[in-house]
Amino acid sequence: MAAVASPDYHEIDRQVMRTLQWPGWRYWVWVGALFLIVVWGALCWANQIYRGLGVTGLRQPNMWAAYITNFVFWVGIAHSGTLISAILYLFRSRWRTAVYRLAETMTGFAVLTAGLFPLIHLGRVWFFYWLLPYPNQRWLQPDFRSPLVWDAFAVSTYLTVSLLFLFMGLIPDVATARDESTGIRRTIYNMVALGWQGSEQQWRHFSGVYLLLAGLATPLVISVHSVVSWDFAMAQLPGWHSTIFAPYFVAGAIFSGCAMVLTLLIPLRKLLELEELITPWHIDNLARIVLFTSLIVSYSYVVESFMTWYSHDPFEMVTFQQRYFGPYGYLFWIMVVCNCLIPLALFSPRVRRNLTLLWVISIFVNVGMWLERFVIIAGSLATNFMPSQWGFWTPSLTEVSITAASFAWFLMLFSLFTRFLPIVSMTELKEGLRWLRQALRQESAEAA
Amino acid sequence: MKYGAVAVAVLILIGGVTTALLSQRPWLPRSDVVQPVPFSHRIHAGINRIPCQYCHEYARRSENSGVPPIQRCVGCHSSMAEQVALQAVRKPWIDRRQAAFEIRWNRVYTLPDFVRFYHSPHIKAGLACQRCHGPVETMDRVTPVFEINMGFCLNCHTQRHVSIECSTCHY
Amino acid sequence: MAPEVSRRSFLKLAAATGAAAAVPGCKPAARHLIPYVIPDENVIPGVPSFYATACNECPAGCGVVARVREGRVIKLEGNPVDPIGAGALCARGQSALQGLYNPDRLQRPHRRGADHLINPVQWDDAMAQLGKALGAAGPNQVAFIGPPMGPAYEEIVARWMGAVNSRMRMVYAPIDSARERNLIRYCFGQDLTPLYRIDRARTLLSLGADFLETWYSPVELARQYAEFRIPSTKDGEVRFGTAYYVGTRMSMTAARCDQWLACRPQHEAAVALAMLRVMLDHNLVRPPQGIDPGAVKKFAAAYDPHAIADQSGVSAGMIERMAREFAQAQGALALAGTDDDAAHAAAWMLNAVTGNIGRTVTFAPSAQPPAAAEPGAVIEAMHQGNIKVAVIAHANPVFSMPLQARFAEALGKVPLVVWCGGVPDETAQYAHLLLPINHWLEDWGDGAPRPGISTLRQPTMSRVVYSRPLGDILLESARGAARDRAPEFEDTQSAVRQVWAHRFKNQPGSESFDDFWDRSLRQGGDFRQVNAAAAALRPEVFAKPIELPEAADRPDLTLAAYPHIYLYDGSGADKPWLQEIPEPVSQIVWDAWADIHTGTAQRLGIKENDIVRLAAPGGAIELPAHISDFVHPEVIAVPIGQGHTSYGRYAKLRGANPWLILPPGRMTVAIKAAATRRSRELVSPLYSSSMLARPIVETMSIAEFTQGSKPPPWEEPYPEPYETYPPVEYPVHEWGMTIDLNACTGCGACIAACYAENNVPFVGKEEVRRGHLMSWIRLERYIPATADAPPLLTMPMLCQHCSHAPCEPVCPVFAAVHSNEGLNLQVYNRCIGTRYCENNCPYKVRRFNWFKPQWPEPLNLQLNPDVTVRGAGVMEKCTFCVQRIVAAEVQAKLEDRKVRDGDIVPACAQACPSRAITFGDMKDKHSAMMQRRTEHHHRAYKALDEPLNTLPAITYLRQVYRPREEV
Amino acid sequence: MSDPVRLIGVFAGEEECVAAIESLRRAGYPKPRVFFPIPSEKIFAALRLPKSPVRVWVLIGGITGALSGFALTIGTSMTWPHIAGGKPIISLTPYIIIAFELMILFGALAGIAGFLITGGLPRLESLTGYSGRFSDDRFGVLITCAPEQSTRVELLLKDAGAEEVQRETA
Repeated sequence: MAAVASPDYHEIDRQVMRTLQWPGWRYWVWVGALFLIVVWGALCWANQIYRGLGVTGLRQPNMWAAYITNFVFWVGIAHSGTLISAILYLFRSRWRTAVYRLAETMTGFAVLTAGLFPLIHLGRVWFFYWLLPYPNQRWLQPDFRSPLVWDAFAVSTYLTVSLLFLFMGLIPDVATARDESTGIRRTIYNMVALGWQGSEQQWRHFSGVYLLLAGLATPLVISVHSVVSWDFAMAQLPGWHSTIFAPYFVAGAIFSGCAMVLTLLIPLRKLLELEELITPWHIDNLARIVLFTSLIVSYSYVVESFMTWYSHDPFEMVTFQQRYFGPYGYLFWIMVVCNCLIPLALFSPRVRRNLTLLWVISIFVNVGMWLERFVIIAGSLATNFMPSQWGFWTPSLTEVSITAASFAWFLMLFSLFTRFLPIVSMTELKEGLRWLRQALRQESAEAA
Repeated sequence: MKYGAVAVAVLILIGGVTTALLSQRPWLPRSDVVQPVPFSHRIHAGINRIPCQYCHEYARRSENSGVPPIQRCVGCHSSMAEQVALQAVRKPWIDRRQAAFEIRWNRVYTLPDFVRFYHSPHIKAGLACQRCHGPVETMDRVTPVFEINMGFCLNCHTQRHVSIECSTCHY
Repeated sequence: MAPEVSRRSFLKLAAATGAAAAVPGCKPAARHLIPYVIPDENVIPGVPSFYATACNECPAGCGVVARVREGRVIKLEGNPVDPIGAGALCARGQSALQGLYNPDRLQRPHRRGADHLINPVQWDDAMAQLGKALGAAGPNQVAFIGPPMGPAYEEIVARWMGAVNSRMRMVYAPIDSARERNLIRYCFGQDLTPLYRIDRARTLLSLGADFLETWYSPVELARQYAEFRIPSTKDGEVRFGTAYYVGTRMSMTAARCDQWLACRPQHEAAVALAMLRVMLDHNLVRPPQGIDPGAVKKFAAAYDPHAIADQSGVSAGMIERMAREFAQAQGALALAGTDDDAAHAAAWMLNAVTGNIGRTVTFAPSAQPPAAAEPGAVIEAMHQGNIKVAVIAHANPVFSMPLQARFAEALGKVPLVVWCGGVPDETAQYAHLLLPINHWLEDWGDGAPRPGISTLRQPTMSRVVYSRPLGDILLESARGAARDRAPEFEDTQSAVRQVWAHRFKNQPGSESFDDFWDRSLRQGGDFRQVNAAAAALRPEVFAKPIELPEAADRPDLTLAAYPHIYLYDGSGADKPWLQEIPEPVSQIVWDAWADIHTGTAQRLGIKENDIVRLAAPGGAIELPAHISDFVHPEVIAVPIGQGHTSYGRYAKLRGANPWLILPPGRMTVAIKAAATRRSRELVSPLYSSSMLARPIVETMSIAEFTQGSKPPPWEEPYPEPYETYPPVEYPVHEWGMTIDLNACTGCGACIAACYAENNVPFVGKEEVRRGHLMSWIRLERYIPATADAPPLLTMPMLCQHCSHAPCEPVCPVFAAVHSNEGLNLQVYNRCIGTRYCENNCPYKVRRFNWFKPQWPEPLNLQLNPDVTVRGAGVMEKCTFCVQRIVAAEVQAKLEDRKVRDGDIVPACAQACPSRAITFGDMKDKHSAMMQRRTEHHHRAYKALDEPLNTLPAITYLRQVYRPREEV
Repeated sequence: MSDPVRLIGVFAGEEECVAAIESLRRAGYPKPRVFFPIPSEKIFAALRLPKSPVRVWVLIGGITGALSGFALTIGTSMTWPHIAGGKPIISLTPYIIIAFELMILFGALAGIAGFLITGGLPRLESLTGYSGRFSDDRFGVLITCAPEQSTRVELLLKDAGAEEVQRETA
């Protein structure tokens, strides 16, 4: 490893630009394989539309299961991106610069993936636009009292704003890439960068709007996952109807999102040889967030259970008893292990510095957070008010395929991004060069 | 720029096809309907002033207005052997085997399966047939005048303070 | 005015004129309008016509009104004029439509070729073959096998038998009342028809009689039972009938009684006789005139309650308690329904000794049964090869006769077997000539279910397949066989009319026959009061002791077969509604099972769904085990009705057929049971049998009822709901429903009616297993947690039409929305299928269309054109039959009046045999529905309303019960 | 009078660039055009640039969004009042959520629009004096002056620390 303890602006550019070289065959095999999985998922969806939702494992009373779990999971994944890019930007956090682009990209694609699931789960997807207000001869508009309409507004706003935010940040970087490229690439990059040239007027408006977008994205991100949680909290189903859902879901979202950033970042750093730009210091900071949010999430589990016990509501009591010890009980305990126990290892600095271990932990957290949503959504539905109508969902091939395809779709988009657009923000790294140098010095000192 | 032109052309094409398909909305009254018998409402209802319900006799009693039975035609056209145009009516009258010479009128007005429409209360309310069907008495070939969609129904129901509950029409 | 069949055939094509032709999914609406040549002045397209006729699905023979739209029957309802059904119709009656439109009905005559396959033939050929064979047959070489078919048809058959010079008429119905008739003859010395009046009794004892399901006349008895069981307070005295069920398994009927007393098989009689002894020992009764107390005492002395308690399993204390209550009640009634003669005799003794003959049961002289040969003799003649032609109609003896009777073998020796029926069944497999005959809804006919009641059947629509009336086949074949002796009837219609004309001659009155005929057609029959016949128990009955089973002869395990409430004798198995409605007690669909007691199952090492082999001397059957405590430990109970090897796609290859291994004429047999290593999942749409102490099915002990209050079910009652918003105002109507859980028997007639009325699709066993059952109304069934509770908790659960409907505000597109008449609407065409509404529905009554619904042709002809057929991807649920509400409102508008109470009757309320469901306007305090709520306000509650404040429009009336005391 | 001359001073760092701007200003030259690879508050300060007007765009967008959110929800509810779950026809609480989301959406869109319009983006041709280096690691200060002043300006730039000064005729 070529230890450059003190990279300069050009070195940063050089290292990042290296990732934009035309990828090799391994990359295309990877992307091609992902694409095939996406095509398979699309076929499954087409079959589901043609034949009806009966091809899924959905049943009375599990009207929602894997699809909505995937939706909440992906929306949650998205949140850490906005946290890192917008909230930490507002806090002027020093370590965000190296990872924020990756996190933000993840946000954009995760929302894109999440946004598919409300459509996939619809019985009559061809009428999805009835969820949105538009003038029509029927005089009919959506019911703005319905949490699903809030969802439609929140998620589409979130998708728009996070993509705009991602795009804004990209402009100066793509301009850099343009200036390093020739031919058609140069033309395309120039179009993407809108002809950006970094004059003082451009920078002035850029800085102004970037700050304001960060300011807008911060309440937005909190509102979006709150709205998503209200899909459940607004229902009176035991296990759903709870006032703590909004903060609990937001914390869980950041928890799973940061874990997903780690999942993506650790191999990517290696594959794209970005070790000098994304240092263990950055990763350590991410791991701390994972740990912190894990504690919040664990606390939420305790509070949720405590409130149930304290209220002595007979319906809630049964639902929670079933959640722990019912047919889905094993999923709950796997979730507790993944979300509450395993992340405790992050208290150890050595674990936080051990990238392999960290990566494995992040996978566990991802699994755990998927299960958390599943346990809440399907588990609560399964143990509803009518004991005669209880029922337990089991996945069908369609649902497994579409879930797998959603991961493939996300990874495919993400992989394409990494090799055609700068996955690390050169501009911001340059801006925070001081801190990067400090981190590198610290690392080489530790290594020594 | 060449690519741009192609892209614009493709977009226009897609847009055009979509519009064309949507404009075919099969659930709407059709204006291109040609009937097997050259029956003229203008002559019957207009010139001869035959009341609508003389032929569409079920309108005041049923959800359907009904198409007149052949007996009703024959009632007036007692000697029709010489008229070429009336052969289609005469044949089923003479040969009453089912389906032998049945007249297959083409529907002009159709409603989707999920819309329930009763003619009877509308007649009871004193609405003229023309309110929805247009001045049929001036038409040789019936073509729809109004696009009978939900907004059309709602307009009239609201003006007349009739229920616009969903269950009035959909169940 | 009697409609003529020929004229109605014009209507067949007119279906297209229905503006709202109900075609599923996205098929384009009918494109053409085809005019009538000559309009039928009785038919207005778009307006239903009603034809009265009589049900033929079981011997009870309830009156039926067929609702006909554009020439096809779309719904059967009870005939309110008919004294038996009194306007109600059970699930089996409702489902007759699916027999009419069954996709597997034989389409045209078929002949079996040399290759054993059947090929279509022309009617003329088939009739010629039959006529020739009949002509060639010698005296007594022609057999006719079929159930009793009503006076007119019996007359046709008798004359046909005369024409072919044979006396081999075998009257055969798998479930008949022969034992009842014989025992009445034995006890009373004459042929009498009993008329039970449960409503006049205060104590009821059933010795294995499932009178709410399949015994005698279930609709009528359910109506009486509701009257008997609905508690009332009059002059400070609480009236609430006491009912005991002594039997080997807890049937649905047993579950509606105060107690089910598990009794060792064949010991029901012993229990009844022990009760008799207790009554006499304690001088609880004074036998009425004509019965010598001494003789009775002497007779009863042999039945020691304690000894019998040991043998039967019913405790002596319980016997004594029942005896006291039975003897002291102002009106008591004992019913026997087992295959044990002794039980029937014992029941009559109890009724007679307590003086209840003439009070809770009266008699009328029986009509002359049709002249018939001994079944055994006919079978023997077939075995001997003495029968050359056998005509089998409306019967499936190959399926329902025991293997021991060797019927199939005998049938194989008949050179020409002519099968006449609808869906080819097991018997049709042995037929050489298969003739499709008209369904009873397509045919003329009549019935005399009991003295004074003559029902008249008329065709309600033109035929669905190329079938002919059975009568026409018989008459024509007789003409072909013997021109000289041919009956003078022209066809079935004139035969019925002549038979009725003949009977009319003997009746007093000034009416002309034409008027009488028209009136009978309009009413669906001729109903008259008949004077009760005097009947007294023969003294000889007490002279001969009734033998009780010896303990030594007692088998380890007994198979007790019972007719499935829906499949009956097996004839219901081809109807998907009957297969799909869960059996009320087990809640199992589309299958047969073996009810095994928990302890027995443990002993045999059997788990739920394990296939058990039940071996009897006559053969063996294999069935999955259903383990419960609802059966006596020494009994394995098996429903009759499944196990068809033929009989259409819906019946074929499901479960096993216990008829085959039963001894002739019996419903029980000693068996050996063994586990096999295989299993098959029994499918039920029900997950938990425990109510978890939730306020769903609420009950009230008789003590609480007497006090007029009930403590809340919660330890700490929920606070009064705090209303954030002002209540919704309903300007004109606010529709609501009252359901009396004391009246509800759980019979499922409402479910079948709902399937028929609302185009609810059936989905099949696999889809039910996958949680995709579509029925809009279901029976909640819970096993109570405490011994102090009714044996089984049941309630019909349907959309509650909550005023604070949780489903509505979560729908993003207003597909679930409230009407200003208090209805919770589901707008199918607006629904995009988020399914959020069902998630938020505490009652879980919404159903999602997982697939596009399928009705194989011609089942789709039954679809109600007034109800949209829902496509895949939309939610649906009970609408309170909004199509009937709108129709009534339109009708009221046309007549310039307001909607009156009673104008609107939803299908479930219409069908309910026990009249448990009442519908009406909650804003009209005088409506029958509100009256019922007011009258029974102590019992009124709304399901789950207290914890959730959903304000349902359905008020249930709590089930009052007598605590089961350990005696 | 001869053609004016464009001088582009290339700097390696932010401080030098700021120093050059400051000295140009002190010398009374008009504001130069500056190209730089990172957003720099110091350069904005040196150029005495006012705050970007996009703030106003965002504010107006946000207010419009919130108002249209309420207008949409209340308006559509009143067009056809449907009863749902016994809730009031105009349920303000949930409408706040819609208004909030629309406020964010409109604010963000207006901000981007403001950025594009005020920043003159997208632009097709290059700004005068731009060079690829300025998006990499160099800072550029472009000043147009009369030929006779060019030597002085060049010196001034060099003094501030310019690595090189390019000179071209406008």
